[in-house]
Amino acid sequence: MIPLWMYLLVAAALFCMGAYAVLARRNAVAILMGVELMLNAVNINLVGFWRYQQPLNMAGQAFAAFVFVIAAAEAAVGLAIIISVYRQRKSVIPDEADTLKG
Amino acid sequence: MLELNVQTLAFFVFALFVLGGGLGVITTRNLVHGTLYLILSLFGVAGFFVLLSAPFLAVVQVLVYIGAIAILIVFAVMLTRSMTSLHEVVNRQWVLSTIVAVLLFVMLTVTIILPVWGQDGSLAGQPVSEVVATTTDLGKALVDGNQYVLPFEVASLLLTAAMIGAIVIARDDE
Amino acid sequence: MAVLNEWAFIGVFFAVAWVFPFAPIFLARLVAPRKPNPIKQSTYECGVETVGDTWVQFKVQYYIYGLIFLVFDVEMIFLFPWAVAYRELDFFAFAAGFLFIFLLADALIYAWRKDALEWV
Amino acid sequence: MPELECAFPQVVNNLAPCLAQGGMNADLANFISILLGVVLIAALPLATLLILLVVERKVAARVQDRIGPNRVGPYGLLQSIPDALKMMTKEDITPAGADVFIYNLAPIIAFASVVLLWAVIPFTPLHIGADLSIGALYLIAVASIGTVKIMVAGWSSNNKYALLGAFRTIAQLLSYEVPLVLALLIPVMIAGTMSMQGLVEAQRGMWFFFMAPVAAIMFFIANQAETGRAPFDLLEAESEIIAGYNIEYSGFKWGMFMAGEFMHAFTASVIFAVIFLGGWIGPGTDQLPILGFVYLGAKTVVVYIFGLVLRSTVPRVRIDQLMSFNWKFLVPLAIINVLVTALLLQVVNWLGIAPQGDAASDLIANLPQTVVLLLGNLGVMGTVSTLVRNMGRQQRLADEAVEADTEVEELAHAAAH
Repeated sequence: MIPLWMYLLVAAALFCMGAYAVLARRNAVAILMGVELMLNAVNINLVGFWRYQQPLNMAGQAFAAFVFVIAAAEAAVGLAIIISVYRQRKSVIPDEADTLKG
Repeated sequence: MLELNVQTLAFFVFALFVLGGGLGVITTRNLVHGTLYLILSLFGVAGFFVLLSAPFLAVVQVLVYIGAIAILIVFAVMLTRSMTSLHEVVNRQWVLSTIVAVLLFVMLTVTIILPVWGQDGSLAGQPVSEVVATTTDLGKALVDGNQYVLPFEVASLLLTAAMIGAIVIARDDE
Repeated sequence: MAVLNEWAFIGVFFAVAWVFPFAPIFLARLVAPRKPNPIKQSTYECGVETVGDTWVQFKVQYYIYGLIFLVFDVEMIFLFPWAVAYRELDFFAFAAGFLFIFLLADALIYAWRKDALEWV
Repeated sequence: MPELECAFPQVVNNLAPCLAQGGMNADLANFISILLGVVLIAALPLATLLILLVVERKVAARVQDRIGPNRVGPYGLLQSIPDALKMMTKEDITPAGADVFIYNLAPIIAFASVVLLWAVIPFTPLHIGADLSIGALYLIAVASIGTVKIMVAGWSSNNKYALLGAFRTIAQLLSYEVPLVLALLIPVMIAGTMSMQGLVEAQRGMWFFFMAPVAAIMFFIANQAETGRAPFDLLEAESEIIAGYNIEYSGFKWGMFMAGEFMHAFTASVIFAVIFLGGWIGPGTDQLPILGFVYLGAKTVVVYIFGLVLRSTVPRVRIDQLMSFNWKFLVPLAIINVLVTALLLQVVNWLGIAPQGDAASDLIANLPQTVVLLLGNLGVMGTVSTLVRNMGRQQRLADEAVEADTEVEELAHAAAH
């Protein structure tokens, strides 16, 4: 089988891509996509370690399932905020949404 | 060294999907294309889950990410018209961000590679057993009072809260 | 290994499935006439010139439906393992599942009360 | 390794070991057998498609008191061939401003996503593409790829109608996927497995249609909506959004969307037959597995024809009615149905009437739990129909009151003049 470290390496690369998108992209939707990439990298790691270290313990799969929930909730609320901010300010660029007053 | 078989081939194909899709997401100007790249990347991750003997998660990955989250992202892109209104892809701190991301990657690579450095590469990190827990086991664990029943309920609560919150935020109240 | 063989089948299926629609489209490309001109290629709108940007702004209601769907979809991650194991489980599992579904039904009732389910 | 008999009928089921026995590399033999299986199974829906196109039009014609296609071949049975040829020679127009790569990708996804469903359909006890442990979820996951094709087609056409149509279609598909999945949960719960072969095996004693009629009917309705059939064909509401998301497509690309749609409707019937009507179950399948094809085919045809007749008789619903029907009726009902079935299964457990071991494939041994489940389902149906009737009556009375009021006002108005 493929050694574990190769999965981890791909996951690390994916995580860094996500991190770059979050830090550097200007569009809020793109930032959210970056977050999704990072969460997926986490999931690869969780399932990888589960398969290679503890395949009979359900922790890895259960945690991966909970990560799905987090990802869904984050996407739902995050995109709702983006839509709402766009309505108020006609902009999807977080740098420009700099007042706390709505 | 790595033996060349179907599994290895599949791994590299999926790795190509994952990383190629990821690259697309971070570079593309058009956000609808970005979503398609995201779908490609997440499809690759689903392939990884199959190779890691977690078919249930693989299918759920397709169901949730490609069937729901990607569609939601496209809805948001269309609702905000953000694929046409942007001229710059990156913000002012992109140089710094690149440095941070690359450094992070180097650091992670070193941490991952160091423990297996010098060992026989094909042995490093082989699975401890061929027997793998099934979906039924996952179902049992999720409602087992000693295992995950509390997170199980909390997940439901979180989803409910997210849905109510998102409806309140997104709706037009004027 | 037998299990992975099943998935190898699915993998090959994914690789081959797109050939079936691609082949006739490709054949048609060889056979069919191709004489494009600007009028033929213009956007179809019942004979009228199309006005403005195609990507007009959409109603937020689409997003709300997508959102409720997403929540129910994620719920499946937990309900399917629960259902598969259900016959081997006791009444506690029913109670846990009941609470889980009940909490989500709450969200649906909220959306209903707030008229978020209406097509406006 | 034991000697295998590699004569004609056996070689079909043991191709890989037989090839390996002939001295071929094991991996290569395996690959060839898989590839052959894939091609065979993918060719099946394509072959049925040619028949479907005629059947569809013939049945619709008969329902509407017409004859239907009757020129090509006996009774017009070969009509699909000139249709395909005509489509092939049509000019293929790419609209200006379209996103060309994605525009061409969409019809391919549309067709492939339906063909992919056939990978997990069990035809006989022996013949199935891949008996995945999560087969039932695989069906849902592949079907959800279908929404991507619509989004992609609508967006890349650079046409307002296409985009609007795509959005409406996606809203419909997403909405109806919820009751579909919740209905699918119930057979999974009763059978205790998601493998398609396992789901069929679990129906040896009793079809799930009788154990869970509410889920079956809901699954059928949601499937009609998912495939854009019967009262739910808003995807191509010609009078409103001029054919919707695929408006800019022409020639064979358009043909792929249509073929995909026809095939999806048929595939949905197959899936219904497999999950609720016992699939290949029938007398004599143990001795002669190939009979399973016949049984599955017969069951499928019944479901399919029913859908066709429904399609050509009922009028199209409005989109707000469509959404209300789903979110305010089907989804709550599906949730209640899941809870009721879960409770009933606990009751079955508690009474100890669930058939054990070999008895599971026995009709008599299955009767007690079937009766419990059926009564529960009938209870749900009765309660729901009473509720709906009462609400409908109240609504009607309220409407009539309003109407009477306006009439009185109009009369008073007229009298004043």
